Amino acid sequence: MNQEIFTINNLWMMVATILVFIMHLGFASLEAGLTRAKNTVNILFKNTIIPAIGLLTYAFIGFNLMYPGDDFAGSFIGLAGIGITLPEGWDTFAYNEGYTFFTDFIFQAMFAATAATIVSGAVAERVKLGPFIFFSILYVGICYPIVGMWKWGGGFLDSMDIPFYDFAGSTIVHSVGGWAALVGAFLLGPRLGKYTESGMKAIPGHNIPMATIGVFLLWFGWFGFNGGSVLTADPGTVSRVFVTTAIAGASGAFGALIASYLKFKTYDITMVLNGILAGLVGITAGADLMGVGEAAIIGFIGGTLVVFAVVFFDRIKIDDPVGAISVHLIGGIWGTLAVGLFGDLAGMQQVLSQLIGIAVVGAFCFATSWLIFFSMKKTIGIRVDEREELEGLDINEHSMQAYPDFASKN
Amino acid sequence: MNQEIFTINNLWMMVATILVFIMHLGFASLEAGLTRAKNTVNILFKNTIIPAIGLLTYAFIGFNLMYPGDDFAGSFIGLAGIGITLPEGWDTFAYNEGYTFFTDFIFQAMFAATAATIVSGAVAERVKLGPFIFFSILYVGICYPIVGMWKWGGGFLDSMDIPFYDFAGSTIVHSVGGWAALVGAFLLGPRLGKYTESGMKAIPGHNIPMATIGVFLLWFGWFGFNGGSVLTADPGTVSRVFVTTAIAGASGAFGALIASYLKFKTYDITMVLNGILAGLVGITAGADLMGVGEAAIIGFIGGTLVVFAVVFFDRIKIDDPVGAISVHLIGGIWGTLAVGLFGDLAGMQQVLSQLIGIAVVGAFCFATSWLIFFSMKKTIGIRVDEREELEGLDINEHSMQAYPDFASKN
Amino acid sequence: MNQEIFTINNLWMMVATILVFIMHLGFASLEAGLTRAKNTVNILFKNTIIPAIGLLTYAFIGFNLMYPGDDFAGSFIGLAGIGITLPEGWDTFAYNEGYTFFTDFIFQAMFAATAATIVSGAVAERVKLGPFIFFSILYVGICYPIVGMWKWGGGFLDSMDIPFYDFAGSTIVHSVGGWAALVGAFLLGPRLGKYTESGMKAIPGHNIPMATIGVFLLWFGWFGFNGGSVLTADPGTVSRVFVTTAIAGASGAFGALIASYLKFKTYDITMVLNGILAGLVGITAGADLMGVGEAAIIGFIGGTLVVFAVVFFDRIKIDDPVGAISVHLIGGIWGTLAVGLFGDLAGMQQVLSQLIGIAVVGAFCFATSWLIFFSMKKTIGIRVDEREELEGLDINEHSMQAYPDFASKN
Amino acid sequence: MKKIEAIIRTSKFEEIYTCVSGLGVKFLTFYEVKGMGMEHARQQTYRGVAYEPTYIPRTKLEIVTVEELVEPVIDCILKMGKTGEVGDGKIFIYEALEAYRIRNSDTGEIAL
Amino acid sequence: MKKIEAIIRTSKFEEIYTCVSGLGVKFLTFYEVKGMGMEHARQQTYRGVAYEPTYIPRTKLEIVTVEELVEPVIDCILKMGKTGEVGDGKIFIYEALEAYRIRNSDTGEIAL
Amino acid sequence: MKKIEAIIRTSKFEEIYTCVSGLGVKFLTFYEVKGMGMEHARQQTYRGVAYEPTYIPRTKLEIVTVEELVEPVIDCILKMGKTGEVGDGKIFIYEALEAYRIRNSDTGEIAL
Ligand SMILES: Nc1ncnc2c1ncn2[C@@H]1O[C@H](COP(=O)(O)OP(=O)(O)O)[C@@H](O)[C@H]1O
Ligand SMILES: Nc1ncnc2c1ncn2[C@@H]1O[C@H](COP(=O)(O)OP(=O)(O)O)[C@@H](O)[C@H]1O
Ligand SMILES: Nc1ncnc2c1ncn2[C@@H]1O[C@H](COP(=O)(O)OP(=O)(O)O)[C@@H](O)[C@H]1O
Repeated sequence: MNQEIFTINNLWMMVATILVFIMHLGFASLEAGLTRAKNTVNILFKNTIIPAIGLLTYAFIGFNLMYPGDDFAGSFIGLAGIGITLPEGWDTFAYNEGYTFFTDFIFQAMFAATAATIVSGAVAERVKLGPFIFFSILYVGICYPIVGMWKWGGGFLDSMDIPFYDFAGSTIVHSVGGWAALVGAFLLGPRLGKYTESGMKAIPGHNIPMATIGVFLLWFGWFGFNGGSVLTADPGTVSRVFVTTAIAGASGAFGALIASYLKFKTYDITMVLNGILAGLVGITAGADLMGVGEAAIIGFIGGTLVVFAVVFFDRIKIDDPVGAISVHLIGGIWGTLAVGLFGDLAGMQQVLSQLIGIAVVGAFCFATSWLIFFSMKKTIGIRVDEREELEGLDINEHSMQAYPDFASKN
Repeated sequence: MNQEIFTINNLWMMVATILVFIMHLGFASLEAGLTRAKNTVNILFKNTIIPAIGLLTYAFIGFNLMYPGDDFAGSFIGLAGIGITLPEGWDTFAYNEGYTFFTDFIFQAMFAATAATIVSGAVAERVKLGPFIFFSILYVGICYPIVGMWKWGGGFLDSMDIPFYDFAGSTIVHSVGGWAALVGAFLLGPRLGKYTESGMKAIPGHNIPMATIGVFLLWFGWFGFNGGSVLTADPGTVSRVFVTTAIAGASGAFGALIASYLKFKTYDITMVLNGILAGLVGITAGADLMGVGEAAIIGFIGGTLVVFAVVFFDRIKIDDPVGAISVHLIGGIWGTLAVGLFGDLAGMQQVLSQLIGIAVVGAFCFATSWLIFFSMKKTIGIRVDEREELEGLDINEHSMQAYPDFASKN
Repeated sequence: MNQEIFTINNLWMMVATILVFIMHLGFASLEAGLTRAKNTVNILFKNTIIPAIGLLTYAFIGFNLMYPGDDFAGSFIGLAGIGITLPEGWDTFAYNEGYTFFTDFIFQAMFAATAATIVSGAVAERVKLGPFIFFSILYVGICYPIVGMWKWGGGFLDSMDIPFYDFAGSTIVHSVGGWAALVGAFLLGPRLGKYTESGMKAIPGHNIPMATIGVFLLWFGWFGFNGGSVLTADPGTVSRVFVTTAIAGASGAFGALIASYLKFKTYDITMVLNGILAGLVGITAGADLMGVGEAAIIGFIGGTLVVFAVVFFDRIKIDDPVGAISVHLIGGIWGTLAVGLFGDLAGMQQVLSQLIGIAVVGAFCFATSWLIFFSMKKTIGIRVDEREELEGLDINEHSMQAYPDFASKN
Repeated sequence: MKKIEAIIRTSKFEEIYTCVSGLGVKFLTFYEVKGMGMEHARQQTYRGVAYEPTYIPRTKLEIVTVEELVEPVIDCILKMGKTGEVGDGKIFIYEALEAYRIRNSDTGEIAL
Repeated sequence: MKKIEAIIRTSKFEEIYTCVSGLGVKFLTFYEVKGMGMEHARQQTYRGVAYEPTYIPRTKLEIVTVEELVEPVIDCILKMGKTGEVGDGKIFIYEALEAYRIRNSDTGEIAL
Repeated sequence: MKKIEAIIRTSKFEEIYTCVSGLGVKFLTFYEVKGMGMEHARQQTYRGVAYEPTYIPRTKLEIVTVEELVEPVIDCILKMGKTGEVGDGKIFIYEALEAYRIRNSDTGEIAL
């Protein structure tokens, strides 16, 4: 180890941090684009405030919960303290060969908010703003770091004989968000008019260009999300991760294109966009383990799965306006499993460990998010009233419109 | 110093350059989003041509005005020559350990245009295109570099016993733009129908998603704006700057959220967006001096200030469609002062130096921008005529519409 | 050579890769913005699927066609194999001092798709989706890499006594796309109602903000496109390329601004946007050979040319909705020639080599794209029927709308 | 032949349409209009400035039909369009002299 | 003085306008309306759910003109507006009592 | 009971509205229409091609009111809507047979 390599590694980690940051704009654009114009200010508001929440709560407690230090190795929960305190030699490779303490913190902090952003898409167009913000604070500030600690903080998932493997967070990040998205969408119930006696109604997203911008920005940021998870600038590993990430996204697009065309006989761009994301979520757990061919297969299956998942959740009347559950939960589970099926770690043993990880994380996230949402539902309420939903959340929660100069179609 | 570190430093400075570049798209989107659809082509036109002006004038004269060299140390103005001439060993660490001459130039050039971009928001929806472009050329080409030289070029502000401190330009960049924004908005007068006998009218921005995209891109670019101002890739300093920048933006969002909710009883996303920017402008002067807590306080106060500032300027009938004066001038002054109140340099002496810097820069920018705008006002005129303003600048100055396929509401 | 420098170089190449990736969003936004709302889903769909096609075909065969290895030095075509196989020491500077094998592949793969993206703009609003996708697969997967091999793969253009010079692809990338754009637009014929007995009709783009976002993102990505083409992080060369790239774009804006104002007496932002791109395309071939002044001249002429080119192609009734032919073909030819007229290689001999390169590449691309488009035209057909074109491709090819909530003007 | 014009709450359109089509009114035309009346629009706020759109978006319904159907159609609208709140809207009746079906130049009541 | 209202296919507006202006009808007003009728809108699909916009976008034409021109104008619309397909639309005729030109307060037929 | 339809310059709406409401006309309906007439739209240019939108955006005003108010309302519109330039628009008067208030089924003049 030397100062040069340390500086390079740290530089890459900082660049990766910025790339993960811009993913929040990706989520904001995608979710705004796939919902209705009358709820656009609301969804943008949520996606703007969530990263702020993530950064602040992570500084206050999240980071210490997620990386409590070796004393808590193998355990379920730990806490290193409150707030940010600089350790000895925080800015030298004595701290870590890949990054300074501050780089470490900020890179992780950018990840944190992601979990809540995923949820905001699934509960869009009907959730009350206040309760959702409250949920986000708890979920990002406490639930996410606890789960993260289990694996990345050296917790019990990391110290199994055959450790659970999740390179950049198919489970630790995406499923964590996906489970809460599932719970939230279920407890809220569908948007008015989505499932009627006369059958299911389509509620088209109002701005496809924004949705497209969102997915490209997410893909763009994903190179930092996965590439940064190498935690150094090691040429071989990072470039391998770049290739698997790019290929999985591309084949995810084709998986969804083919599946949706066969199923619906139409070229549905929103499915292709979801497919790209599902491919990316899918490769996230094993981005450093796969070859080009394996990445292509994982992405393709991820993209295919998302189409069936969207249809499935609609069938069971769980209304997810942007497909967040299909992309992040289903895609995340698939990607986590794929580590046992393909690539350097493939093996029955590994599949088992992966299943354990999926299960415990699922149980914990389902339980905690249910607890938070359900207790709010029974008290302050989590859903806007009917009139507000019909008129739109923008005018009611924000007394504002997203597009005051444009005439609306209906 | 060695070639490796030099190459790393230079790489980071180049990446930072690109990040600052994209801030111009951030400004373009934000300003377009917070103004009306009928003036969108005009505001985009200005924000597209300004970076071009900045790059060209800076190459022609700006860079030489801002960095005239040691002969002019401690002075008020200097000029190294005209155009770009490569010094001996421009591409080695003999020139500078952090960057080559070309990197130095292009990083600084990207900063230059910012000053004018800030103004374009405040004078939006009523300023004549020609005169504004003329102003931009003079202000970016001459006024900005002169002020910059005072501090960053080794001028008198830098050689005071207790030097004025402005890490990345709360005053040198943002206030410089802010002062001209104030003068421009004042000399132009408010938009028609903004302040009537029957009281103040709201003129809602036409595209909140664009405004949101703009602020995220600005935040994104700010990591290069502040991070690049370290002028090397030093792991400790740059990562520290990343953290303070991120935290200040986040707490700025909360400052504005809370202040605006208490004041207006509504969740106004445009205020939250302004708050993020005010937090970022606020931390800019001392991004390398603060800890996490201090950054949070500075950002929070910045975000709070912007809400009151917006109300204040409305009260005194200075019409600033996008809040540029509140964000960049008020935020810039606050951030510059904060260097004396918090962090490594805190102290009464420093406060004094900061006040001196704020004052002289303010006096100079106010005077020069007044001179330019006022003389144009008295001659060619700076404001479009009433009919043009009512019909919109797009159709009149550009004989074009931004959204020809969409029906307008009124 | 040492591990440190290798790691730095590779890091820059990876960052450049991401920057080139985001150019695809730039193209998507620009093309969507300059066409009509009723065809927006279609153009976004094409621009989303093209990068996916590019990445997958390039992995399958493109890379091996473009870099067949030394055995094929000086020849017209070669093939190293099928799919991606890692060479010995692929992740060390034994492979290349600038990048690992995977970095090499992914950087090149991101370039590949560009060629087809250029075409999609010129054939927009009337081409059938299926045939266009089929064309893209063939053109990106086979035609582009063959041409690329001629120069960058060590083919015959590279082994002339005075080798043809094309630093980052004015000809190899942009003209390759431009020629196919010309053929496609010609074989399709103009959009209905574009050229009528009563003269030429304007068909305004529906979303100028999107077009502006697109061009800024392209410029942003261009720093990776040109800067990455240095193939190392060499401080001097890369920073020089940054400066020439920035200056050429800026002066391209002014070239177009002045030319279009003189010609049309109006400030047409779409021309300024095209001018920026023409300036960038123009500098691409010699970005590492020019000084600041030369870059300014090349960019300015490029920006001026594009205005006359747009008018010219309209006059000969070749309907190019976004100006892709003018920007990429005319701009590409100009930039390639400029290498012989300005900068380090200027000279009659070089002009000759450049002309040879332009000619052979032109002949090949014209022929192959004609072959593909024409044979499809005679069989499956390449143009949607009249009713579909009038109603819009979105509703017909995708049974979807891009903006279902907005009332349309007509 | 009469023309029935009704200014209704946009939210009530569905119900009214179902009702009138139940009467055998197969054709109608409607569009968005802006109303000034007793009802006031919800207040909005932008950057601290409260304001109230002067008008209320409403839907205008046009049905040209035969005498016999006028009463029933009016009843539909009165019944289905009513909330009892200010803002329910109005119905106006006019005389229509003639009608033509463009498709086949039918005229008179069969053209309705 | 009569008022001619026609609900036509938006795509037919140009031809109809050329025809009526040929008759010397210099003035007319038109706007987008939504129609419910025999014709059904093209089906759309979003994320696997097929749906059909309930209405069809159409253009409504309003021409107030003198008796002599009523017939010719109707003929124009019937001729030019026709495709023979369901969805061609309708024409309705009403009595207009008076007309004023705001510019100069002209009233009566010269105001048309 | 009469129906007053006026096609006015959108920019004149405010003044006209203030004037008629001064007369005690509490209700009116208006919407955007497109006009073809003497006035020509401002020319636009796109990528070197000049073009002129064929129509002019205008506002259409509808007021159904009692006989006594017809004259005064017309005067308001003629006075306030006038610029003297081509393009000021027109006013048309029609007979209205009946009116209903949906809220409470009032009919006749009290329903206006
Ligand atoms: N006399 C009228 N002429 C034209 N439009 C009218 C008239 N009366 C009512 N309207 C329209 O009907 C809408 C509903 O009126 P409203 O405020 O509901 O009165 P009400 O007290 O009867 O509910 C108004 O906004 C206006 O658009
Ligand atoms: N009686 C009516 N009252 C109001 N609008 C009508 C009436 N008849 C037809 N229309 C309008 O004309 C449009 C065209 O009707 P259409 O479906 O073409 O019937 P047709 O079978 O005569 O072609 C309808 O969508 C509707 O908007
Ligand atoms: N006879 C008419 N029938 C329908 N609309 C009319 C008629 N006359 C005028 N208009 C409408 O009024 C608008 C104003 O007409 P305008 O060009 O101002 O004529 P003038 O010469 O009276 O000012 C026209 O654009 C058209 O929309």
